[in-house]
Amino acid sequence: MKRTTIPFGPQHPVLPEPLVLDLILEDEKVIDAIPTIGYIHRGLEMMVERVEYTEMGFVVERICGICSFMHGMGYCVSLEAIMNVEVPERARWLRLVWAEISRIQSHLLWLGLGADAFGFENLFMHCWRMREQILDIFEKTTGGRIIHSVNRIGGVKRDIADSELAAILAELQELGAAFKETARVFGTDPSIAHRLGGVGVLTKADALAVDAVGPMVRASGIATDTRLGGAFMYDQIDFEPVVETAGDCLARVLVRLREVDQSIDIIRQAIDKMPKGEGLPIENRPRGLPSGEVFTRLEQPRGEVVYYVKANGTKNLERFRARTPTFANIPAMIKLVKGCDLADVPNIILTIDPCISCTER
Amino acid sequence: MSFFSRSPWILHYDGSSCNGCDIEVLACLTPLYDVERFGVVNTGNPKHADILLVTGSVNERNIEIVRNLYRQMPDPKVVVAVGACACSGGIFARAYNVQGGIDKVIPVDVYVPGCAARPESIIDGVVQGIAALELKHRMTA
Amino acid sequence: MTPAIYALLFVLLAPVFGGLLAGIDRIVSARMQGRVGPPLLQPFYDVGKLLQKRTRQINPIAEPLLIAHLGYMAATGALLLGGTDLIFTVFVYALAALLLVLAAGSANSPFSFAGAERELVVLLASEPFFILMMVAVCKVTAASTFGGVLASSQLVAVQLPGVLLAFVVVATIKLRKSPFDISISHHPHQELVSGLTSDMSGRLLAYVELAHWYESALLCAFMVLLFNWSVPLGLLAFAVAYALEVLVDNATSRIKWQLVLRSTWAATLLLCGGNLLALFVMGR
Amino acid sequence: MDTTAFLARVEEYHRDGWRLALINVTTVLPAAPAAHGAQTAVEAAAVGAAPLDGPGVFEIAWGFARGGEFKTIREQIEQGQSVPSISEFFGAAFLYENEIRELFGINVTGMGVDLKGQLYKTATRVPFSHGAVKARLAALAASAVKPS
Amino acid sequence: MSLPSIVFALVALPAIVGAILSLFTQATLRNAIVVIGGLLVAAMAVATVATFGGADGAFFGLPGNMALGQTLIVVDFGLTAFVVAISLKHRRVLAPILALAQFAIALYLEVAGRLPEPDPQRLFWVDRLSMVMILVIGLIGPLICINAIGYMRAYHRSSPMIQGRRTVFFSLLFVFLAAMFGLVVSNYLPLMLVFWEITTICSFLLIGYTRTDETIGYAFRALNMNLLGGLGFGVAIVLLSSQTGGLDLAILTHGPAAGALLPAIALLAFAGITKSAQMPFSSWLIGAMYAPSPTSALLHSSTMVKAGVFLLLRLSPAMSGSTVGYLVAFVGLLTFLFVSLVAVTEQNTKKVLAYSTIGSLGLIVGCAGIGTPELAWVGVMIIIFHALAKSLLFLVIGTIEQRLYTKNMENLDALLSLMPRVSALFLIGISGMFIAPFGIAIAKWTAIRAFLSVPGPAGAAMILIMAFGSSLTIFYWGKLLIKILSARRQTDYERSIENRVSRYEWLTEGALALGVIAATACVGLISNQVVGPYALTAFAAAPRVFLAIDPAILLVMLSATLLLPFVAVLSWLNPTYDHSDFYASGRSANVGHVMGAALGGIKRVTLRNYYLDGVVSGGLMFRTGTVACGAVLAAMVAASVVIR
Repeated sequence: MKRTTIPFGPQHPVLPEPLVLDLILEDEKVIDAIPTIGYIHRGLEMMVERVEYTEMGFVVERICGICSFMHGMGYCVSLEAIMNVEVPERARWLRLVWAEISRIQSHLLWLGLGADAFGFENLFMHCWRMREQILDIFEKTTGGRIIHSVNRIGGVKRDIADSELAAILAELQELGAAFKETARVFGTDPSIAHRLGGVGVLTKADALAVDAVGPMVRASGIATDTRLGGAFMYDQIDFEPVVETAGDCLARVLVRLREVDQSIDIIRQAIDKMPKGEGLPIENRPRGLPSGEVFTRLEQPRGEVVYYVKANGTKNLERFRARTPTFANIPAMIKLVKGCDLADVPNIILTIDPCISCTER
Repeated sequence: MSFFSRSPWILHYDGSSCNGCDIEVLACLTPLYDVERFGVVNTGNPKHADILLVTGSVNERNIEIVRNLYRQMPDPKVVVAVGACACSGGIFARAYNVQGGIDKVIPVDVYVPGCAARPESIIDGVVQGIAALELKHRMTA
Repeated sequence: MTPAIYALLFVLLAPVFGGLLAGIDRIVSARMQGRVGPPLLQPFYDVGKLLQKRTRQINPIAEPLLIAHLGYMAATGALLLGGTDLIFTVFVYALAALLLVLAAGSANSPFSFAGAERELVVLLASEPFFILMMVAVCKVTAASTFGGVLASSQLVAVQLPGVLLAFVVVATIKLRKSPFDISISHHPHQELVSGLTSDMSGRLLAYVELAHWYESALLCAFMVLLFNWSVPLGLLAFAVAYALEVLVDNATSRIKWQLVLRSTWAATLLLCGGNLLALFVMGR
Repeated sequence: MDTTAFLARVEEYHRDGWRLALINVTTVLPAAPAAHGAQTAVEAAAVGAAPLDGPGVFEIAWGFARGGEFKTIREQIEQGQSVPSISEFFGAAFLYENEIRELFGINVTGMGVDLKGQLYKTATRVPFSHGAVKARLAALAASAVKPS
Repeated sequence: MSLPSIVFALVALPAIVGAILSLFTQATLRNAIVVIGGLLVAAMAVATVATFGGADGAFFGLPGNMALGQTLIVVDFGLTAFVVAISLKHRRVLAPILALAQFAIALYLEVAGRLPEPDPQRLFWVDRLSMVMILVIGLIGPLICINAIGYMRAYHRSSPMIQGRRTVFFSLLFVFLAAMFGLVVSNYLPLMLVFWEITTICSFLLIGYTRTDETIGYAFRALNMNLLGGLGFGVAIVLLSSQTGGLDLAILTHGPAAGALLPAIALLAFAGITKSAQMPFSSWLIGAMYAPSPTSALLHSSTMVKAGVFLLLRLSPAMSGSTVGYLVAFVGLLTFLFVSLVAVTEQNTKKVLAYSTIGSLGLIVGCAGIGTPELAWVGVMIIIFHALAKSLLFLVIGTIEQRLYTKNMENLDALLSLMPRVSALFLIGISGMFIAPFGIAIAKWTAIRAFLSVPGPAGAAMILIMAFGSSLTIFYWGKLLIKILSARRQTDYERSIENRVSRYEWLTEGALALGVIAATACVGLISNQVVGPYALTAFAAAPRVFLAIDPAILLVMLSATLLLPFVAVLSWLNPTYDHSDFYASGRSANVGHVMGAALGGIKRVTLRNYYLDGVVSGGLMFRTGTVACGAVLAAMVAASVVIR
């Protein structure tokens, strides 16, 4: 029997990135969805052959323009582990602060895109307006809006003055208060509930079966968060992973909404606990050439990222590999898209918070 | 002056960009930059667009897509390469799957530098694109 | 003035009205979103540009269908004001709407086709209301033409509160506003890309836009029918209703076609049908 | 590699509630460039093609995570050998497995979802095969020694 | 020639042609007889109307001293014997019981002498409605017969498994026309019943033409339901036989019926409802879709179902204002609503056409039941325009089916590219069914206006049904239009498809298409000269305006619509015409109708219409409609007895 085929992507306004799906429809019910990626694959991992390890961090930052801080940090942390560098405490705290700010930035960006996908342009605009404030903080403290290049192997390039940290915290808390109103709309608007509630339900069992990560699984009732591992000063922070149980698109939105608040709170704790003062050390330069290998895991806005770095005693790494969260979440997305409505497809794709350039590198 | 300068509709396509320039293109539409003040609309459809904004480089796979989108745009049309990757391939120029800047496939009218390109530069690029559009319109009219 | 002059005025002035309305709409929406928004005359610039642009056609039948769409949309208003039977104008209106569906469907391509099918669904959702509304207006006033209704001493809106409410709901479809903008959206981030107009370019798109302006003016004329005792009051009521539409547009997401159909049919059946039933039972 | 024993271990991880965190492959060239006193691969390649001659191996790591724990199964295979798919236990493995087949040319038997070489569809076919890596390094070396 | 003799000639001519056809098996000769016979019938129909002129009506009897009663019994016996024999052959029980019951009634009336002697000068009645029917039958019927020459040739070529019995087939088509002519000129009810039963038997044989188990099943379903209606007709005659002048249709229906007449009127209406395939008896017409397309064209347009609505329109003045009438109207209107709901979920094109027929007939039934001059006007208008458009549609869909080998409307996409001329005919047919300047839309509009004056909740309910039902028709016709009105590049093979359509089909379908356009252009004339005067005469009403709009507006709209193809051609020939491929997220290929597939390679574009899955269930709607209309029908019969 005849069915409609909708070529969803690579150029499709719902998702600025080139994700490709062939949607096979009856009316608007998705009978089958044939996915593919590869429109954005650059071959970034091969760059280790030509870029020396000291500069590879700049390449790694450009895996993705949304998670660039975390990627840079992950790379430096990996090299620090291989080269046994002790990073000064203040630098570690500063990394945590930036990481959490970047999580807020990413979530706001995503919430806006998600709202636009289900036709709520107003929310999109408001989320992105708030996101600009975060970008201003980044620009003030690192010099870049998108690509920050503030991480170094052994520490960070810049310090943030204590007074400025306090100002940032105040600004974030103010933003958090304003964000409450936006979050209320997401959580209570009936038309949003119609579009997201009960749509794309990933059960707890399914979430485990497809090895999904991040907010995706937390929305399905699994309290997992790489930050709980305690590395990168998170052991000194008091926080609980945000968990929702419904597993639908709405739950995934709610998880991210609450994580914005959570991140602001984590930043507060970090600024509270970090050693204060002018001129504290923020960088320990490593010596020699790296040799050895390491697996590094950390929690990005989209979930757990795993880096593998292998060095063989030369200036060039032998292997760098990043398994990004979206890579782990794509099987879940494919599973959810089958059987939904055409109108649900953007919501399902977006609620996994896809980052295709992360995925394909 | 024709209506082209007052109503430039854009189409954004993400080649193999890292998302950096993409989100800056989107940011242009949002309250802080609000390019709709100049009549700019993000159409999402080549058949409606006057200006093609491409971010990221071309690779084996998306080269056909870029060509197709450009072909589907009705004349007069202008291409703006946004960011280092779209201009030249940028930091990834030598990666095995990157073929280079957008000008490898389609004629580029305006190059917007930056990694990532800042919204101000993108808006500036679009404004220069409008001038090119106006010129092309006058040449064909 | 004779009805023929009203008809002519509609054909000439409705685009101005519709274009300005669209311009105001875009500014108000932008302000609600914390933006400045485009100039007031932006819709005219857009259509002007579209007419100046080269048109790439996907087949030779889309253009005649769109010209007919535009023509019939203008004709609907002209017939309405020109004193033709009210219920008949609804039939012409449906034909005008259908022609847009056919023009989009003729592209035989995925997004246009899906847009056309969705438009057919919203046509199905909205059509009963317009028939019922005209029937109700005719029933209340015992007139069958625009002039007759305006001349009637019966206050239509007072006797048709249900119809008035249902009008506000269903007009959302025709004004292509969220939550019912499923087949074509003023915002690009739609799962159907541009829906109906995905394969139209240049002047074809301009026809669609112009026809939409005529449609806005037509809906305004419908509102005047409901407030038949004073034309300025009818215009004011339309302005209030339109402001409400813009507000709702900015405060809701786009809903799915199933709910569009169910909710508008429910509104039509309960509000409009109930109102009509009351009229018939009371024997007016 | 011992396929049966390998799959038994994978099954054990699956049973014990581990999650597949990644499958990584490293292309190991015949001799590490460092052995020749070179500081970079390019320098090594410039010293002469000799160190790059001979068959290389692929190091494959299946990484599993459970909470904060992380464990790997490591195997080394030679070019042309195949590895079994673990998608029977970890359904999400298909993406990794398609990827390593496309990028490294390692044949994975019994994949859950076979994307038939359409995942990345790279310009350079099998860009991380030993041959491709060697060719890139050689070209890099040639351009490096060329007087500019 | 005098009017009576030309009317007798009109009834006899097709019967004679049918008899001659049954003698010749040679194809060329048969084709010649069909064409010549068909043209003669058409000429005779026109001659009849010309002879009738502008009179209000005329009554006449049989020439000479024919013993009508005995003749009728003999024919009745023959029909009954035939039904019993064929039922025994196929081991069916219900049909012979119904047939025997009806024969028993006839025999009882005749033997017991209960049948009052009819007025010998009032056996036949012709008026404007008869003339409309004669034109519909006499012009459209022969075209269908001629069309069938080409269709059946292709049909037997594409389905070699089916045993060819074309001799019987063509013979039956003409006999059917004869019976219909007889039916529409009868005034004496027992006489009409005989013609009524002949049409039942003819349709039974035509539906079962292919003699497969499936079609035999459908044929018997049609037979059972129509015999049931015939039985109702018979019982009505029994009830009327005791009334003075009761068996005289013109007297029976000259004004609102009351008292003892009502149950008989109700039973006659029941018969009309079965014949016009209203719910709960719709399934027989759907089953009839499995017969060759000319059969469908004939059953749907000029014969069979039209006999049902013809009878109901005749009864309309009698039902006017009564509860029985209202309930009959609701059977029709509810049928219209429910079959429209079913039609939106149907993929089989012929079935969509069938549901549309049932819906249109439902509207006529609705109009007839209320019984006002306006609604009678609407009913006759729908008969005219529906017969033209629907016969065209069935013939066209038959032509398409035999060339594209598909019944599914999903496979008709880009028909305009594949078969442009056939598509044009198809489009005219569909436009005739629902688009504004064309007749049925005008009729629907007038119906809505007329329902406005129906008082009380019934009026509101009728308006609601009209509003929702009309919208549903826009939806299902719109879907079909989208499929046809789409374009793509064809292969050489596809380009040649249309060349295989026979001359017979081109001429007949072309003539019908012209008919649709001409009738639309002349809608004012038809209204003023024929249908309006009929309605006024039938209801003895004062003159009034039926078409509440200047026909010039309709003419302008029609011309504008007909101009569109020329605009398309002009645009195509314009040197600045710039072709572009379609938008497919950047994946379309500039050659052919394909796009890049996700996993490499290319993919044909496939598009499927929406069927409101999950919102409307066709099966459920059909069952609900059947139950609802069954209940209303039962209430109608009960009301006729209880309320009187």
